Amino acid sequence: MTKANSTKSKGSETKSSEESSTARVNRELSRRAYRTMLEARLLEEKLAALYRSGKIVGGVFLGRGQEALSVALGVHLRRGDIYAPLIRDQAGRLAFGDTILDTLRTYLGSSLGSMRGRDGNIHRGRPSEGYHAMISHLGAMVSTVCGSLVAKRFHGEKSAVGATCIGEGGTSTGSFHEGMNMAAIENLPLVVVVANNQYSYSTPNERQFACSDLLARAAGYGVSGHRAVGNDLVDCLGVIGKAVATARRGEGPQLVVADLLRLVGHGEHDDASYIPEVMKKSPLGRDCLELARQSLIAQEWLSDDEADSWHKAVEKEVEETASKVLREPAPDPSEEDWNAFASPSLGRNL
Amino acid sequence: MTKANSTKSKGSETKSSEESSTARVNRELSRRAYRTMLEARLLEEKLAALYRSGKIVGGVFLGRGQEALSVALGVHLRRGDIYAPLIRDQAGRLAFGDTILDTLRTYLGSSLGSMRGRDGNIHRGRPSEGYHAMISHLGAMVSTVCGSLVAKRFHGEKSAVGATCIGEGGTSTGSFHEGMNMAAIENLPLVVVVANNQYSYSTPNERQFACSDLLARAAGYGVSGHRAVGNDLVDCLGVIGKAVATARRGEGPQLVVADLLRLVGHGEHDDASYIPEVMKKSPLGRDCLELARQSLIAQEWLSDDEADSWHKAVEKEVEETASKVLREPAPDPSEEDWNAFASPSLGRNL
Amino acid sequence: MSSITYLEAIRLAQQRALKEDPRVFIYGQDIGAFGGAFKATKNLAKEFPGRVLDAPISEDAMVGLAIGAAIEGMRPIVEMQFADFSTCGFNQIVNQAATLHYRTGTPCPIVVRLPSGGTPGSGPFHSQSMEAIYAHYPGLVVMTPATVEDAYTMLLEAISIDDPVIFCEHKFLYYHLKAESLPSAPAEALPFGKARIARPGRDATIVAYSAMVHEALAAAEELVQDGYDIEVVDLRTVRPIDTDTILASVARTGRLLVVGEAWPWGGVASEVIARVASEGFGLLDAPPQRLNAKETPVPYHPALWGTHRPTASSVANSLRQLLEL
Amino acid sequence: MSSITYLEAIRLAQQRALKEDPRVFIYGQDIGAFGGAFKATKNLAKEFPGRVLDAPISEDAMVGLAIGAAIEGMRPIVEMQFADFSTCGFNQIVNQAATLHYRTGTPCPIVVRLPSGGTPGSGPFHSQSMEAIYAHYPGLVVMTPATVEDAYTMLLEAISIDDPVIFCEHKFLYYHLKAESLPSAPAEALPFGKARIARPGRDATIVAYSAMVHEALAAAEELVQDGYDIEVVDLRTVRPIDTDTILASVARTGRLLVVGEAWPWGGVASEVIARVASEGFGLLDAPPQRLNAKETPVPYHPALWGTHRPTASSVANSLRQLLEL
Ligand SMILES: Cc1ncc(C[n+]2csc(CCOP(=O)(O)OP(=O)(O)O)c2C)c(N)n1
Ligand SMILES: Cc1ncc(C[n+]2csc(CCOP(=O)(O)OP(=O)(O)O)c2C)c(N)n1
Ligand SMILES: [Mg+2]
Ligand SMILES: [Mg+2]
Repeated sequence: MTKANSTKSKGSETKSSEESSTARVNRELSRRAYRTMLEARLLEEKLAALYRSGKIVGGVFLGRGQEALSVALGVHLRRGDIYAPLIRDQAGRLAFGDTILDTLRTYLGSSLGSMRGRDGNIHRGRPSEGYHAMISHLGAMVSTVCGSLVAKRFHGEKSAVGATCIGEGGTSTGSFHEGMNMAAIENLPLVVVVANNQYSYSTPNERQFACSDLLARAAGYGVSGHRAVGNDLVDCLGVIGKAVATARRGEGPQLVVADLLRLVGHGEHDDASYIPEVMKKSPLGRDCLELARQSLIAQEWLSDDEADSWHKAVEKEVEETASKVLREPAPDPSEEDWNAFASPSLGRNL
Repeated sequence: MTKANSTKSKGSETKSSEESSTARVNRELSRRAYRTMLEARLLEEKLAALYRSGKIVGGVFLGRGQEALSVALGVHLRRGDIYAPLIRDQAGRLAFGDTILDTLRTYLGSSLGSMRGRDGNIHRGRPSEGYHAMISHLGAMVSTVCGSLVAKRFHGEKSAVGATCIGEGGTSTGSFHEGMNMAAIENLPLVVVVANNQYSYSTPNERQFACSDLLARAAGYGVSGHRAVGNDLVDCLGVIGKAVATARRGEGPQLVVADLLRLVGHGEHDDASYIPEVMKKSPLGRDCLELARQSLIAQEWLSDDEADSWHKAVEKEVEETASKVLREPAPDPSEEDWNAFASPSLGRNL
Repeated sequence: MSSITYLEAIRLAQQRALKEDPRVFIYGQDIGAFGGAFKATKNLAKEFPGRVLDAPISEDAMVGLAIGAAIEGMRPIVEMQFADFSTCGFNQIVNQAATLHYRTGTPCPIVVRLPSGGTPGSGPFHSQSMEAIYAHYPGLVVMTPATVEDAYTMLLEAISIDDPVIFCEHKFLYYHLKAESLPSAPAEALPFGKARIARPGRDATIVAYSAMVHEALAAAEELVQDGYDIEVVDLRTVRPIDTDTILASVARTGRLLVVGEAWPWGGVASEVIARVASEGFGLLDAPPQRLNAKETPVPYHPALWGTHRPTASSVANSLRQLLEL
Repeated sequence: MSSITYLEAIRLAQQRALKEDPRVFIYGQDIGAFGGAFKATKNLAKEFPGRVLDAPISEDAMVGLAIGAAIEGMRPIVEMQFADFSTCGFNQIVNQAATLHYRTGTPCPIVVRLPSGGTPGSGPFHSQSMEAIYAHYPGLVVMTPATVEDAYTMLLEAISIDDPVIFCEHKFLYYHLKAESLPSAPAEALPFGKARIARPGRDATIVAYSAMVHEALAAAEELVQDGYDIEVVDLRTVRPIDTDTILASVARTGRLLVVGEAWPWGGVASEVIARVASEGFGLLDAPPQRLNAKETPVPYHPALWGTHRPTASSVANSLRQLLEL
C-alpha cells in the first residue's frame, strides 16, 4: 500500500527517498510533502466537523500544527519499510500510503474500512503491509517495530527501515525505554521521532521530565540524536531524511527530537486553554502549514495559484469521500462471528 | 533499627554521616565499613555452606566482590532514611541496621525472622522502619523509594534521603526508567547506585545495553551523575558520600555508576563459567575486601592483628548465630491465618 | 445540592478525604490544574495545593510511588486515566501492593481508581473492565460501585481501609447517574463488603455490579409484564464477594443469573456461579446462568459495542430462558 | 532415548521447531550460550546460530519484539525467566498480542513460555501460576501441559498455530517427570484443545491440569483403598476448555472436584464449575467442589508452601468430603 515512491497527482517525478535523503531536500519531495500536509489538515478539519455534528462517536485526536514533522517521516519511508504512526500522524500516514477514504471509513466505523468498525480513529493500520495499527498504550509500538525489523533481518532484507513517532509524554513510559534500549542492542535501522509539543494532554513538560533536553537521552541509549525544528517543513525533511538514510545504511537507531506545538486540543473535546497565549504566539506556535506554503513559494517551488488549486482539489476530495463513506454500511452485529482467534478450529470452543 | 549512627563495637566514635560525606572519608567510617564488609562476606560464606548442605532451600544470591560498593551506600544512610537494597547488598543491609541474626532467620525461614518464613533470602526488609523489602521484579523499588520520599516531603521531613541499588541489567527495565524520570521531576533526594558487574546473570553487557557508558543516562533524566571504582572502598565511600550529601542538601536525584565484578555465580547454583578468566584477572576482578584491608592497613587505620581478630570475632558470631537459628522453630502452617488482608474484617470473607 | 452525578460523588469523596485526612493525596495524569480527563478532581488542586499532583505517563512508577508513600503513612489515591492503562502498572499492583502486608506485616493502604467499562466509540483500549484480573490476587480489595451513593461512600471507605483497593468506577455511569443527595457518612451506607438487594423479587435472582446493575434492573422491570418478580443483587465489591447475601437471595428465588460486563472466562459471573454451585447447590431449582461480554476485544462501533456488552434486553432474554429451565 | 524429562521435551520441541521451520526463533534472558535459567534452550544457540537470542531485562519489549516479528511472518518464542515476570510484559500480551487479529485481521503467532508454578523455597515471586489471568482475555490460547509427551507435542502445536499462545510449563515437573520416548508427530497426540482422561473412573471426576494432574492421580490411587474409583481429567489447555469432555465425565460420575494450583478467585476451577453448573446441572449428584491454593502470596518456607498448594492428601480429603455430599 505504500505510495511513498509513487508519483500520483501530487508532483511530477519524485526522486527515490534514498537520494533525497542524502543531503539536500529536493523540490519534488517538498511539494509532495506540502500537498500531503494539506490533505491531512483538511481531512482533519472534516473529522472535527463530523465529530461536532455527532457523526463520529468516541474521540477525535488531531495533528494540527504537527503535519510538517509527521509528513517528513512519512515521505522518507518506502515500500517494505515499517511505520507505526501515533496520535498526531495523519500527515505521515497519508504520506506512507494511507488514504483519505480509509481514514474516514475508520473514524466513521464503516464496515468497508480496514478496521471494519472493530477499532477506530487513530488505532488503524494494515500491519501485514508494514503499517502498524497502534494500541493506545504509549510506548508499546517502539518494540513492536523493532520486532518487525528483526524479522526483516532474518529474511535478509537489508535496506528496510522502521519508524515510529511518539510525543514527549510517551517518552516517560517504561515501554519507550525498553524499546529504545533493545533497538540499540540489536543495532536496528529504527527511526524514532519525538514530537515535543510541550504538553501531554494538559501536562506541561516540567511535570513530564526534568532533563534540559530530551535529545540527551540518545547518548544514554547509544543511538544517534538529531534535532529538527518541528514546524519547519524544510528542516524536518532534511533532518529526518538524514536520520532515515543513516538508519538505512545500517548505522543503527536514530532518535529525532523536534519542538513544536499542537494547534488544537488534545482531542476535539479539549480547548487547550491550559496552553498559555504567550506560548501560542511564540515561534513554537507558528503554523507549519502556513510556513511551508510561504517557504515553497519563496523558493518558487510552488505558486500561489497552484497552492490554492491544491487546496480546492483536496477540499473537494475530502468532502466527496466523506459523503460517500457516510452512506456506507455500518458493521452488522449479527454478521460478526464474535471470535478473536485466528485459528479456524478455535471458533466454537472458547 | 538503623544503626548507621550508632557506635557499637565496630569502631570508636563515628562522626555523623552528614559530616563524613562532605569531603574526606574519615578513618572511623572506613573502619566501620570494612568491618561490615567482613561481616557480609563471612555471613554469605555461611549462607553458601548452608545452601550446599541443603539447609537453605530455594536460591542463595550473594554479593561477594560487591561489598565495598554496597557498604558505602549503607554507611552513609542514617535513621529516618529510606533504603531499598537489591540482590547483592548484604553489606549495605548490615550497615543500615539489618542483622546477621535476621539474615539467617530469613534464609532459613525461621518463624522468628522478620519475614516469618513467608518470604526469604534477599526479599527481606522492615518497610515500616524505612528498610524496604524488595520484590523480585527488577526496577520496581526505584519508584517505591520515590513514594516514601514524597511522603517525607508531605511530613515536612527535609533531611532524609532515599537510596536503592540496582544491577546494570536492571537498568533495562521500564520500571527503572519511570522511577528515575519521576524522581527527577519531583526533585527527590534519591540516590541510585548502579552496580555494573558486567553481567546480568549470564548476559554480558553487549546484550544488555549499547551506550558506551551507563552514566550517560544521568543527563537524559536530568540528574547528577557520579562514577565510583566499584571494588575500591575508599573511592566508593567518597563518591557515594558525596552523592548522598548532595541529595540530602536538596539538590535532587543522584545516579552513581560503578564498574566491578561479582566474584561468585549469579546464585549459588551457578559457577559463572561464562565470565572469561581474563576479565576475572583484570583490575575489575580484584577482591574489594582484600583491597580494603590493604588500604586501611597502608593508611594505618587498621592493623593486621586487629583485622585478624575482627575476622575471628565475626566468624564466631556468624557460626553461633547460625547454630541458634537452625534450632529455631519453622513456621507452623496450622497456625497461619492464610489471610493476605490487613483489615481485620476481611479475614473471613474473601 | 440539587442533583449529584456519580462522577461528582467521586470528586466530592476525594474532596472530603483531602479535607479530613492530611494523609491523603492524589496522583495521576492531568489531574492537577486540569482536573482530570473526566474532571473527577476538578478544582481539587486549587483547593488543596500540593496534594493533587500531575504524574508523568508512567503507570508502573505511579503505583510504585503510591506504595512507597503508603509505607510511610500516607493514603495515596492513584487515578489511572483509563482502567485499560493500569496494565502498565499491573506489576506494582499485583506483586508489590497485594503482597506487602502478607510478606512484611506493613499495610499498603493505597487506592487505585480505574475509570472502567464501555461507552460508545471508545474501542478496545478505553473500555475495559478489569475487576476480575485484580480480584484474582489475594490481598487486593476490588470495589465496583453501581450507584451515586456507593461511589461516594465506598470511595471514602476505600481510602480509609488498610488494604490496597482497586476502585472500578464506571465511565458510563459518570454522567448518566444522578442522586439528590449523598449520605453524610460511610456509616450510613451498608457495611464494607456487603451486597445490596437493589430490587427484591421472588422468581429469580440477578447478581450484577457496576453498570450492569442498571441493565439488570431494567430487565427486571421488563419482566414485570411477563408476570415475573425478579430480585437484583448489587455486589458492590467483587473482592470480597458477599456470598451470604447471594445465597440468601437464591434461597428465596431458586434461580440465578449473573451478569458481568467483562469477559466470561474467570470473571465475576464465573466466580459467583462457582460459589453458589458449591455452597448453595440445593437452593437451585435450575442451572445457574451467566451473561457476559462477547469473546472479543471491546469493539469501537457503537452498534457492535451495543451487542458486545449485556444490555437490558439481552439480560431480559437470558432471564426468560432461565425461567423456562 | 532412554529417559526424557519434561524439561528436555520442551528443549527438544524447540530444537525440532528451529530445525523444521525457518520462521522460528527464540528470545529470552540468558537463553543463548547459557541455555536458559532452567536449561530449556541448552545448546540451541550453538546449533542454530543467530536464532536463539539473549534479551535484555525488558519483558514488555521482549513481547513487543515478538509481536512485531510475528507480523512480518516469523514464529517467535519468548521465554520468560519465570512466569512471575510476565507481569512486566502483561500489557503487550493482553492489549497487543491478544487483540491484533480481531482488530486488524493480521494473526499474531507468538508463543510466550512461562515457567510456572511452585517449588520449595521459591517464594512469592518465583512460584506463580498465571494461567487464569491470561485465559480471561479473548484471543489468547493458554496451554498447561501435565505430561512429558504433552510438553513436547503441545509446544510444537503452540508454535504452529496462528494465535498467540501462553505456554504454562510447570517448573516442578521439569525434572520430576520422565517418559521413555516422545511421539514423533503432534498428530499422534490428542487434537488441539482436547482434554484427556488421565484415569478412568466411576465415582467422581477430578478435573485438573499441569502439576495438579499428578496430585489428583495420587489422590485417586489413595481412594482405591476406600473402594472408590475416581476419574481424572487433564484439561491440557485451559483456554479453550474442553467442556464436552468434562461434561461427559461428569455424566458418568455425577460428582466433580476441580483442582488448581493458582488462587481460587476467577481461576480455572471457578470457570470449570461455572460451566458444568450452567451446562451440566442435571448431571450432578452433588455440589461441585474446588480446591485451590490458599488465599495468600505463595510462601517461601517449604512447610508453608506444602500447605499453601493442593497436594495428593488435600485432594484426597476434598474427594472424601465430596463423596459424602
Ligand atoms: C500508557 C498510557 N497511559 C496513559 C495514556 C492516556 N493518554 C493518551 S494521550 C496522552 C498524552 C500523550 O502525550 P504525548 O506523548 O506528549 O503526546 P501528544 O498528545 O502531546 O501528542 C495520555 C496521557 C496512554 N495512551 N497510554
Ligand atoms: C523484571 C525481571 N525480569 C527478570 C528477572 C530475573 N532476574 C533476576 S536477577 C537477573 C539478572 C540481574 O542482573 P543485574 O541487574 O545486572 O544484577 P546482578 O545480578 O548482576 O547483580 C534476572 C534476569 C527479574 N528479577 N526481574
Ligand atoms: Mg506532547
Ligand atoms: Mg549485573
